[in-house]
Amino acid sequence: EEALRIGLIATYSGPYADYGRQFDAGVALYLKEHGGKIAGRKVEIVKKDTAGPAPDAAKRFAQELVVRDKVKVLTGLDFSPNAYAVGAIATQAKVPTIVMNAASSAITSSSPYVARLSFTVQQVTDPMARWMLKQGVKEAYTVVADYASGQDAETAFKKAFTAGGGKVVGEVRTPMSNPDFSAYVQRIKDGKPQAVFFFFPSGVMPPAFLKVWKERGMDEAGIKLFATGEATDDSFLEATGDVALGLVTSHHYSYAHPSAKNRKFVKDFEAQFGTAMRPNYFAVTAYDAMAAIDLALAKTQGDVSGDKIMEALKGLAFESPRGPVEIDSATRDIVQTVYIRKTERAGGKLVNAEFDKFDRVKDPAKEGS
Amino acid sequence: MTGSRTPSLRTRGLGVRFGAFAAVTDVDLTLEPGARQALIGPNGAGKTTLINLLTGVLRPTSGSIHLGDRDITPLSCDRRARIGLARTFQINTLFPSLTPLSSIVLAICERDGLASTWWCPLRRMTPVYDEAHALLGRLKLDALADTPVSALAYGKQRLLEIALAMAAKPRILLLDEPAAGVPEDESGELFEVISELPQDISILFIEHDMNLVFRFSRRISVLVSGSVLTEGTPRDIAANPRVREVYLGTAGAAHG
Amino acid sequence: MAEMLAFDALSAGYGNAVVLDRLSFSLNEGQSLAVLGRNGVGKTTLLETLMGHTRVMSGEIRWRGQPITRLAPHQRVRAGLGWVPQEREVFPSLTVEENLLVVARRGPWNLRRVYALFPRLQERRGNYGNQLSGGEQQMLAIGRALMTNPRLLLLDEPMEGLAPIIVEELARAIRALGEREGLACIVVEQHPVLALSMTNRAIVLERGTLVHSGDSAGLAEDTALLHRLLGVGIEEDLEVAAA
Amino acid sequence: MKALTIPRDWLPWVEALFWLALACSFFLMPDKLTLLSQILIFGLFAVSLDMALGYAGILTVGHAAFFGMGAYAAGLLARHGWAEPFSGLLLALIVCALLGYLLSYLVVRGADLTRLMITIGVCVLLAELANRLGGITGGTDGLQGIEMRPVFGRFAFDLWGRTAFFYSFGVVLAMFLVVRRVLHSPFGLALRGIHDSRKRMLAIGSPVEARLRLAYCFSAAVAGVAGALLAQTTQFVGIESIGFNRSAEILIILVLGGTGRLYGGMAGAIVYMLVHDVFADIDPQFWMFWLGIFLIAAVMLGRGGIMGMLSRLVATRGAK
Amino acid sequence: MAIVLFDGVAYGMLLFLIGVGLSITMGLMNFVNLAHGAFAMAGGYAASLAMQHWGLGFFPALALAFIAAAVIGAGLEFLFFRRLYRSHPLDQVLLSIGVVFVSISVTTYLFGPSMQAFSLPPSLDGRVKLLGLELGRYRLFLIASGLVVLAALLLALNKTRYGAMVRAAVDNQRVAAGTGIHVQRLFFLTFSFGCGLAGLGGALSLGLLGLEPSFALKYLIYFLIVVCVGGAGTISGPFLAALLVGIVDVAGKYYLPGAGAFLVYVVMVLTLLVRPHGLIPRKGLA
Ligand SMILES: Nc1ncnc2c1ncn2[C@@H]1O[C@H](COP(=O)(O)OP(=O)(O)OP(=O)(O)O)[C@@H](O)[C@H]1O
Ligand SMILES: Nc1ncnc2c1ncn2[C@@H]1O[C@H](COP(=O)(O)OP(=O)(O)OP(=O)(O)O)[C@@H](O)[C@H]1O
Ligand SMILES: CC(C)C[C@H](N)C(=O)O
Ligand SMILES: [Mg+2]
Ligand SMILES: [Mg+2]
Repeated sequence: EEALRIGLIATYSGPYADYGRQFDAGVALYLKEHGGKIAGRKVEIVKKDTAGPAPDAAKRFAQELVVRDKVKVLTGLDFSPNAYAVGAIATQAKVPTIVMNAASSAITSSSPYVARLSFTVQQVTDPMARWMLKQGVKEAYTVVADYASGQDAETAFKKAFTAGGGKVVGEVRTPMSNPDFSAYVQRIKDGKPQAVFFFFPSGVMPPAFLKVWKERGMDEAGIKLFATGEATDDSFLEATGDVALGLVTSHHYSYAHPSAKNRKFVKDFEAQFGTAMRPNYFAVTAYDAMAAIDLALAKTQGDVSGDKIMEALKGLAFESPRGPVEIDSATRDIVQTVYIRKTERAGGKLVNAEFDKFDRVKDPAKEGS
Repeated sequence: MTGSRTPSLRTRGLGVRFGAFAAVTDVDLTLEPGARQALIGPNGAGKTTLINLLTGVLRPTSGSIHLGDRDITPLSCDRRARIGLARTFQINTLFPSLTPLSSIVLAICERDGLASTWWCPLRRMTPVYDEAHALLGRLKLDALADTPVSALAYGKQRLLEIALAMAAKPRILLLDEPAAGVPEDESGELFEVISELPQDISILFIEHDMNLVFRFSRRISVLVSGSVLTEGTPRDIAANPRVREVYLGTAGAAHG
Repeated sequence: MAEMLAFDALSAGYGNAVVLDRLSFSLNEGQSLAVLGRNGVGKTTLLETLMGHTRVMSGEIRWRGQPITRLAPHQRVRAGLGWVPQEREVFPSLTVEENLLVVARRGPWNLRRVYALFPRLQERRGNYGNQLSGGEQQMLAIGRALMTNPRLLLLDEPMEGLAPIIVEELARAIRALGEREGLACIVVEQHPVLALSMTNRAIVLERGTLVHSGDSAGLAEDTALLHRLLGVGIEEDLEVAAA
Repeated sequence: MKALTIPRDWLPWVEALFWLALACSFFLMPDKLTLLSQILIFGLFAVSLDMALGYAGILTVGHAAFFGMGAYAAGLLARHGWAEPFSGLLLALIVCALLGYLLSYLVVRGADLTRLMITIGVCVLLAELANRLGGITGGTDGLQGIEMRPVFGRFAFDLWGRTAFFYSFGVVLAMFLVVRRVLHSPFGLALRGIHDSRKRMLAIGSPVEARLRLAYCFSAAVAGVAGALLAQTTQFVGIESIGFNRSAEILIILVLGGTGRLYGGMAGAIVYMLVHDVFADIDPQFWMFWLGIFLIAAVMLGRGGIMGMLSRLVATRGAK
Repeated sequence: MAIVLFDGVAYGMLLFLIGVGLSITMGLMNFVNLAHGAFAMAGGYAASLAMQHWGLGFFPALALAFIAAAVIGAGLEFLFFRRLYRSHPLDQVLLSIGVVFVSISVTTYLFGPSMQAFSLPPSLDGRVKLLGLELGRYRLFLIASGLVVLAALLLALNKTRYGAMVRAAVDNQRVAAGTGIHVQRLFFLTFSFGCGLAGLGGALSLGLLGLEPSFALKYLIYFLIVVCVGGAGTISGPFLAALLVGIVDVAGKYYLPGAGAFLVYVVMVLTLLVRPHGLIPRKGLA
């Protein structure tokens, strides 16, 4: 029988090469566990590298994958612009597209053939704001990276925080290339807010920010710090080092998630790829994306037509290493648990230890709209 | 010379300083129409600097320059060139990657205001090419018309310097050591060509070769330490003991 | 007398173009040479070849008994060649003094002596290379070559752009150097009479080949030959040099 | 190495052959049409850069400012209801010509490094502006929701990229012919003159700065058209279109092809993007390594890029 | 506010330290060396790995970073760069970009795409009270290092014949060789030295910037700003430019956080419009 071809558009090279590596690992792990097959068919993954945000290339790859490589499903998609650009092809070619990361809310609304298994920025930000309120935080200062996701985080935070009676006392957007955060941190220090919420994409920005935070003695000054889970991305956590200790973050996945399913996932992952690389939220979504395709094809009984698969994906619910997940049948976006975690040292490793959670969180940006 | 004609080019109290160093001070220079005037003086006297002032490469720190009745002091280099002031450079300043032919074509186009034409192909401009060929022929460069300038021997490049200046059909021609590096027989010919230019063109040339200076100039200005030491006919200059002392040495003897 | 420099059937040029065509001549210790010829015959190329800046296709150059055809330019300077390039090519981003000091090598020539030869340079010692008049650059190029304390000075049209009075002084100085200190030179000149008056021997080139080789004095005397070789109307020139 | 010599009269035929071959790639690589369109578009972009860099001698690493501006102009026009393709191109052309003319006042003065930094600065500032005006441009998420009307009202942009290919081919060829004409005009010669010696140009009475401003304005307009083409054929505008990285990439493409040679931009785009595509397909993680080696090899083997190498292999002879 | 000024100066020093090598290879030697970041990265990796795996102290690691980058620079100079000194700057762009691509892939291959862990030695961690201000020790250390490097370079390049020889050889290689300068060796040493400085800067930046394979390209604009705004070919120019950028950036972000990324570039463009040859133009270039 002919192999089932899946197109994986991601970043394999350049500054964000880690994303593609995590995707690959998640996909490979799922396939290995299932004997290289999905719904009884051998699977062939065709990879395309966008080397970062590059919508024109992403769109070209999607088109080639559909027209030339005859893939039945498109997936990957770490950056939102890439996902938006691919969405148009998905609509035109009626190819189901499963977003493995891109976190801009409107991606799923842009095409009926797109479903998302990752998260939206708003989805993880909103619980953080609510949790902070619960802890008695009344005033917060926001710091976000100045790009679409950062702006989304800022808006979502402000909305949830003020709705719950909190007050945003200051906000700042930092440029994407910003080697030194001393000015921003100093400004916060002089403003003495009760707490700070920040959103930075995972990578070099969070550690740079945290280093200055520590250097300025912000904790001693009594200013509390909160963030979304990108700040303590498991991929970068060890390299970030002790400056991350004690930071409270909200996210949908931690490698230290204490469920049986996750323990097995991590164990298998380490067996396969060693301990140098930790599975992070990219890997788990990639793993889940395969599971979703598998389950959907089981529902359609192997029918790979786009409409059938999309129909099958809607309302699909299953147990992921991160906990229970479900694809909202109306929005094709994910519904999942968002955890509140604290960075701790356990067994000599830095981990995000979960200690509180919000169940069945939908993308708040689409609520009521 | 009839005093009634307005001079072509006239400077008043012209001077320029480089920091504390006054390279040219208070120069009043007059160039009559049809002049064949030499500018001589010791090395570093300020001759090239003076030409740079006249052509607008340098801005004077004092004084003014008039072309006919017009004060051209504030005009830029290229404006001055377009109203008829052409020059050659002491150190070759050519278009190394063009050929002599296209260099001249370019100069003619700029002169005729064609060089901003972007819609018409060059090769349709036959009259320009004909003129360029004729000019190259006059300077015996026609055989090299299509050799890249960078591969020309030094002497040929000197000739091209002059050809470029002549292509502009100037009213005033300023030549900075035009014959430097040109062999003697050819430098003679070169100056013949120059002196045969229409009589309404005024020529000022710098030259250290006294044979040429005394043969071709009708008037000589001597510049020393940035100011005019004296001015006069070749005979006067050759006889001037100060000039001999600071510049000519014994070289003027033959022309005395 | 011992041979100082010899070209042995040397062909050289740029890229694929042959400019010097199987050129042979030799020069004895202490002798000076005038290289004459019209524009573009390869005089500069000869000097550049001697300095190692062209492509040698065949033949050999011997300097004091050793073949130097394959030596790098800076090694030739160390072996005793001092070069004054035709277009002066002083270093624009160095001051006059730096231009001189940067190439200085041990020997009788030093800053003081160069300044004594060209007082004008001392006056302008703080100017950068591109803030000099043409003639000052020429002086600097010569001074710079002297600072390398060569045994053989290669002068490519050294008098170009110099005031007559300086030309006289310089010609006298070079002659004196040869006589008193044994500093030989090869002079390329457009003014044959001047060049011949400064040298012992002369060669005339035509399109890269040797068409005459002999005594400078003899050639200077033979007006007809000069005229035939170079086409120069030399009468006036003679007067200049003789004066 | 002996150069192959061809008579100069043949050159136009060689050029025609080149374009014919490009057109034929439609049949030779039918499933790579989108890549081919993008090669054409980047080729045009590189040619526009060549006008500024290779001909006018303005060292710029900020040309994506115009490419991106053209893309946004065409994208926004389509997005706001006027989705006819050619009017988008025209708008991009006009907007970028104006922008280019304005910016030329900053750029034509000064030395090479100054221009380099000013162009980078302006480009980064525009990119930052596009990011700030997220409400209009979509910020880093990109400008979505562009739906172009069919070309000539007949040929809709299809999934296979056929219409996109022919549309791009036609527009790129037309623009290229205009550029070619400009560079073969007296104005083009003046640019080469300025490139060689600004001082001499001034001395023959050339208003050098005005010439350069015009060239820069031309170049900006062509870059804008290229950007608009990309926006229209992908029906999306990413903020990357206007950034420093794209400026740098196009510079690499042009230099690889050879500057100041008219076909350098096209040759560079073809080679760079095909090589990139092949390497990235073979090795999605480390194609950069092979591409790097390729670039190093290209410089070591032949200076002056691909066209430089070609011109050493193939000489022309005959009348002018 | 003094602390803002201090932070700005410290940040400027960092920019100076990682950019100054480029003012040697590009400013002084006129080689458009866009691979500067790759050499800085090499130094950074050398230092960070040596500290992690060999337990080397921070200061010996700095020396190692210099040496490692210089050796790599020397090797590449010997293989590639020396063949292009006289080429068109754009060929140099292509070569150095090729080197950057390769260096990014190689580091990704060897050390993975993600960030290197690094922690400061205790002696440089934390703050000290000085003149009533709480100053970061590491920032103080950066300022001191910057001043030392500045002084050393000024002495080496302006007061010795070496600097003049480099300038002469850059002005005119043919004539420099023809007047006895061993251009090839001179360039080899100078280029390696510039790369070594880059490596040192890369290692010194570890305390503030994250080190990952894209380091090679990420800060390129900053290096270029420092060298070009400062004035290519001088040392004090880039120093001033780095300080200017550092102070403008930090103060701008403190007082006008909304201006964000705009400020530095606006200031850069304005500075260049006012001083087209940089803050301290190199002498002798018309
Ligand atoms: N930019 C500058 N800065 C400082 N001094 C300068 C500059 N340009 C020229 N000078 C000096 O000005 C003086 C006049 O130079 P100029 O070139 O006019 O001399 P010249 O009369 O043409 O001499 P020559 O006959 O040698 O060509 C020289 O002493 C020179 O050193
Ligand atoms: N870089 C070069 N590339 C190619 N050909 C060259 C190059 N330089 C010189 N030539 C050619 O070599 C020949 C000899 O030139 P050379 O400069 O040696 O002549 P010359 O006798 O010194 O002339 P001049 O009296 O004009 O200085 C000329 O025909 C010239 O065109
Ligand atoms: C990988 C992340 C930086 C991607 C980002 N959240 C986006 O959606 O564009
Ligand atoms: Mg002069
Ligand atoms: Mg010569």
